[in-house]
Amino acid sequence: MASLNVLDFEKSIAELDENLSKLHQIVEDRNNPQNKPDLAGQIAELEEHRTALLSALFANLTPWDKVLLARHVKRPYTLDYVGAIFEDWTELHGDRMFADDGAIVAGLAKLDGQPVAVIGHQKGRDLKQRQQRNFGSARPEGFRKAGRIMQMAAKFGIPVVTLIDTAAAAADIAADERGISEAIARSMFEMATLPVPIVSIIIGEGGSGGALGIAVADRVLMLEHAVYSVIPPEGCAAILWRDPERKSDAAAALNLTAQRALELCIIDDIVPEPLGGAHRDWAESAESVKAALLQSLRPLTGIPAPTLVAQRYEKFRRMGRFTELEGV
Amino acid sequence: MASLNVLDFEKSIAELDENLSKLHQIVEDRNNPQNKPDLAGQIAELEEHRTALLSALFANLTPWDKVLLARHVKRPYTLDYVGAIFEDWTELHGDRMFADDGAIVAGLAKLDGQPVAVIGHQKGRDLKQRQQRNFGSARPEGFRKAGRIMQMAAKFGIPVVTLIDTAAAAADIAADERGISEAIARSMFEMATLPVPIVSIIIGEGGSGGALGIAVADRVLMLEHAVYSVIPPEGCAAILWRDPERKSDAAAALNLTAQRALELCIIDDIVPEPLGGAHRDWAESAESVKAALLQSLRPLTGIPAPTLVAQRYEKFRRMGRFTELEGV
Amino acid sequence: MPPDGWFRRKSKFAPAPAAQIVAQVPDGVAIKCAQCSEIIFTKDFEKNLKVCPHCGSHHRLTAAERIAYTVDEGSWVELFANLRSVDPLHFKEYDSKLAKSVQVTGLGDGFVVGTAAVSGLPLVLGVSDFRFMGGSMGSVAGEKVARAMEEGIARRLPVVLFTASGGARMQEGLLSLMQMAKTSAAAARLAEAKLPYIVVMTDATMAGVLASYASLGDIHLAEPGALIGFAGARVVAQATVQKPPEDYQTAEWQLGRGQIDSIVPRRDLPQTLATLLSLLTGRASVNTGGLNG
Amino acid sequence: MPPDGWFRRKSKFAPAPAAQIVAQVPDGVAIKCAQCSEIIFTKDFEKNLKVCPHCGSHHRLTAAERIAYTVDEGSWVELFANLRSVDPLHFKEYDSKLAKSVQVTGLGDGFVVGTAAVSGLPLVLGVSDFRFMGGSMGSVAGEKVARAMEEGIARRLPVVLFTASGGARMQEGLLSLMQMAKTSAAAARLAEAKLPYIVVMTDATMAGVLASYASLGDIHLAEPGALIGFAGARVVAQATVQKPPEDYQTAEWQLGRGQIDSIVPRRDLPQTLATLLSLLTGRASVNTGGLNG
Ligand SMILES: [Zn+2]
Ligand SMILES: [Zn+2]
Repeated sequence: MASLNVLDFEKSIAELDENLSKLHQIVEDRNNPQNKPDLAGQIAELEEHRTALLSALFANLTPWDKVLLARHVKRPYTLDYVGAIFEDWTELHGDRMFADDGAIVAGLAKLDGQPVAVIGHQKGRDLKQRQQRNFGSARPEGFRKAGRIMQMAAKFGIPVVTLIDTAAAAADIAADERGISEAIARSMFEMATLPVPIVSIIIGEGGSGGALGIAVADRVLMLEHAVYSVIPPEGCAAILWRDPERKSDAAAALNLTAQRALELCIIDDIVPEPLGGAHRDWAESAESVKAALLQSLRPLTGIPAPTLVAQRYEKFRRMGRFTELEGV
Repeated sequence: MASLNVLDFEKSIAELDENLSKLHQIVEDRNNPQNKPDLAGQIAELEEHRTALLSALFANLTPWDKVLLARHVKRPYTLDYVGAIFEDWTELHGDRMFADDGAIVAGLAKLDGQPVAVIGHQKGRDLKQRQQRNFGSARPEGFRKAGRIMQMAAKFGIPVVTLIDTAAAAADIAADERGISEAIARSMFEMATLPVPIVSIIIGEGGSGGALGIAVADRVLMLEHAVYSVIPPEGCAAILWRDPERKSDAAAALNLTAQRALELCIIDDIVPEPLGGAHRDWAESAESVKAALLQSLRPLTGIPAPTLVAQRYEKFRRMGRFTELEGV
Repeated sequence: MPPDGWFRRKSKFAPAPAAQIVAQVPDGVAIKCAQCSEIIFTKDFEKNLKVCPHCGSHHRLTAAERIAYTVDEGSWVELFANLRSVDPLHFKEYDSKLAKSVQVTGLGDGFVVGTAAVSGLPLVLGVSDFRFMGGSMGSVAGEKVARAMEEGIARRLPVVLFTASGGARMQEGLLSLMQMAKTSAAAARLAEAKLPYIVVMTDATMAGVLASYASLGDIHLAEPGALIGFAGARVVAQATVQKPPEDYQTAEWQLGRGQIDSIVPRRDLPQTLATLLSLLTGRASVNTGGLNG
Repeated sequence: MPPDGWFRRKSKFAPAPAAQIVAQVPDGVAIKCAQCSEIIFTKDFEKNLKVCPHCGSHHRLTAAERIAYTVDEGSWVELFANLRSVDPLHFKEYDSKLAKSVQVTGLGDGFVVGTAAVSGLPLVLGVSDFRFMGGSMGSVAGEKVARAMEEGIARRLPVVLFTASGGARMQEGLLSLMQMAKTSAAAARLAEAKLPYIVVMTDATMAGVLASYASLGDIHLAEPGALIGFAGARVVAQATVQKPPEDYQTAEWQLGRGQIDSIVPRRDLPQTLATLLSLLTGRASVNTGGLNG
């Protein structure tokens, strides 16, 4: 782990990691095969300490810590999962009307030998990628591409998997000009009646309509440290306290963690991350996501389409909390 | 009829019209009620002569004359017919994605008390209108608006009427950028299976894909002097003879008249125009078109949708001329 | 999904919220139009359906005014009036804001649903009241929109919704966000039932509401000058380098962007709705006399 | 709908038509790439599937070459080979042009249809040969496209069409134009039957063909550098003030405009098709060995 991209609360871990890596370096030094010091005991001790520290730290993350983890630049992105989880990935481009939006990737692939359509937000890791991907903020074309691929999946009876990782949908004038609102609404509208199984997993940021726009699914999963929110904490703080810096308080108020989302019956399950977060072990993260996808898809396969669609409707129909007065 | 906008072959008629109008002026001169000359005989004679001349002229129009008539700036355009034929016309705008294309108008209205969806190319009569309407050359948004309204009509079981009057679809870079080809193809694709009756009438120019894009109908009609062509005569002449001025020869070669289109089984019927062309009597033209629409729609109403769609498929499926060799 | 108070308005195009109309003359005899600053006698203002007689600005209506201006007299029957918001997240000041909105508006919540008739044509009608926390969509508004559509399906009636909302209601967190999915799914059901769904966008229709049920109508009408857009001015400014055009996020701008079928002045809305309902259902309308006949 | 000879090509992006490759060296030992002007030994050119080893330009293929490069050896069975164009309008020089095209290509018409397999996966395949009057779509091409789709429906097979055409065939007038409707209607039937339809756009795919069956695939692939657009350069120049971008109407430009799913180099096409057919049908492909295995 580079010393860049280390979150504040991760600093003690980073120091331990550095020490550990020094010890490993000494042990593995090939120029000094004879005089190899026996550091096994020291290493084991340090690793034990590291595990304990990580466990303690990650057992007490604040909602704002989770926001930072969800946005972590080393966190695996959609295409990282796609490469690790699926076979025969074939990316498909374009909305057939105006453009190909790099902020949403879509394509066909196989999951454990079975065809699936895969759609997900894609962030960029370096500046160039970020610009090309619009920081993962989808434009109307992205939602329309997603819709096209979902309709294709429906036509051929192929289940759909979506991976959610976006701060928000594009909110610039150009996106508005080309109907970003309509594109999000239409995507939810079509997903609501799509006659094939849909599983969505929030792998990082689940940013309001930009996230929900491709997350109207039969099963909605969240990675352990992902977040899902109606508004970014910064925006919420700006409105509540006229102070975007109070984002940490806002994050707490918004109940945006996977744990709260599950309690509120917004999501169906939490997918465990490696100790210390998904960014520490991409392979283990991918294994975890793959297992969760398979487990979620399996019971959906074989359900007749009308039943599936009716259940999906009921699922979202039930969401919300209110009271009904008597005698009014 | 102003002396502007008079086609060459109409000049003799224009002269007669001028003389007639002078005679009428003398008769109607209110300042001279006492001394009114009896010109009734002269007028009747002139009018008879005019009718004979018109009949003779219009019985021998060349294909190029028809092209000029079809493009006549005084010829009634789609909205002129809409205003005269339908009740409760409610124009609906926009493709719900990018823009509202003025080159195609669309809306709902009643024809003889029955709801219909009405879609048509709209040319402009003055410079400002022409720019706003893009000279009747539809952009992708126009076809997508048309498609949206047709899908709405299908949803509510409302028949569709399209009025065709375009030199061609927009062929500029911007139209290409936004998928003009896809938009035309998609429109035909969707019309092919639209589960409601569709009647199209070519009221002026039927310019290649831009026209056919909204003319995949159960019944395709053409006004007597309208034209329908795979390529504009000028373009054809440019290719054949490298000389756009030989457009008259090209018009003949292309077989673009209503009479030839009927013989080739491309259209179902020819709708008569007033003597001397639709531009001489808008009201009579509208009556003629209205009667033709009603006559065409009536037998289609009540046909079950699958039968209707199957018949429409067979209609276009049969089009084309070729031979099948034996023993190959 | 920003709530009320989030939207900057262009002076030239967007009308001012009704709340900004300041009574300038004692005893409520007259008011001052916040758009053109002209003085309007209250009785002229009311007679003119709260459209400024000087500048044509369409000032916001309460849900009750909207219903009165739209439906046949005596035809309105409210439904689901007993739904009330709760505070599931114990969100800062939500309770007090709710209480204040109830007090100011006299409504149980900001979205009102009922059955009614326009020129004799029956329909399910839903109206959002912008005064109630900026018309924001929480669990109750989402529930009422969904019920309006289900009522349409059950009674085989067209559904007409008047939108006016800043977006999702932040104070209910994800529960609010999910109302976007819920209402969109309900709209999909209504569409499958082949029943007409007409949206009338009024000032302002934004964010989570525009990005869900407001953009899914068979027909989209809008009042002149209504503010209609995805993100508030602040968010747009952050995301965009260039300056927005003068008429950005007005109904007129959205018409040009293909999102709206027709902009209809307030006085013509009942007749336009009647014509469209007649065209889409094949039923004949009747002249019911009075204001909207 | 302009025919062949109508399209100006950009030197940087579009490959030259095979016909323009001039043999520079006697006895056909080598040719000169019309794109980069480098000399290519004929046997290298053939081995490289007629892709220039110097500049990567994908030169046009005959229908026979395309089929040989694409399908499993021995799997090709041609259908409808007995269809021949007639001259219904007695159009200037059409007869002689047809005769010349038949002579040059050895084909009955410019569009070839058959059944075949790719990596063991069965399909209906159609290929346009640009040498035959610029691949223009007359009654025969339209009929064969429609029959290819109907064959797919009858046999429950996916349909893959390689397009290469200047557009509708002017010499058959309206009969040509109607092939746009006919092929689009056939594509609609294929879609209703829920059978995969893959279009592979090759140089050039224009006008009436692009505006009908070529734009209606579930998946659109394209060869690198292929010219793909609505109108020919002359028409575009008349209709547009600004200068087209350097890569205007190339496959790469169309990819950016959202019209193409993927640009696939010629050598990879069989594998890509096999993967897509397997994904869309759920059938497993098999390694059939050889060039395309
Ligand atoms: Zn005013
Ligand atoms: Zn080369």
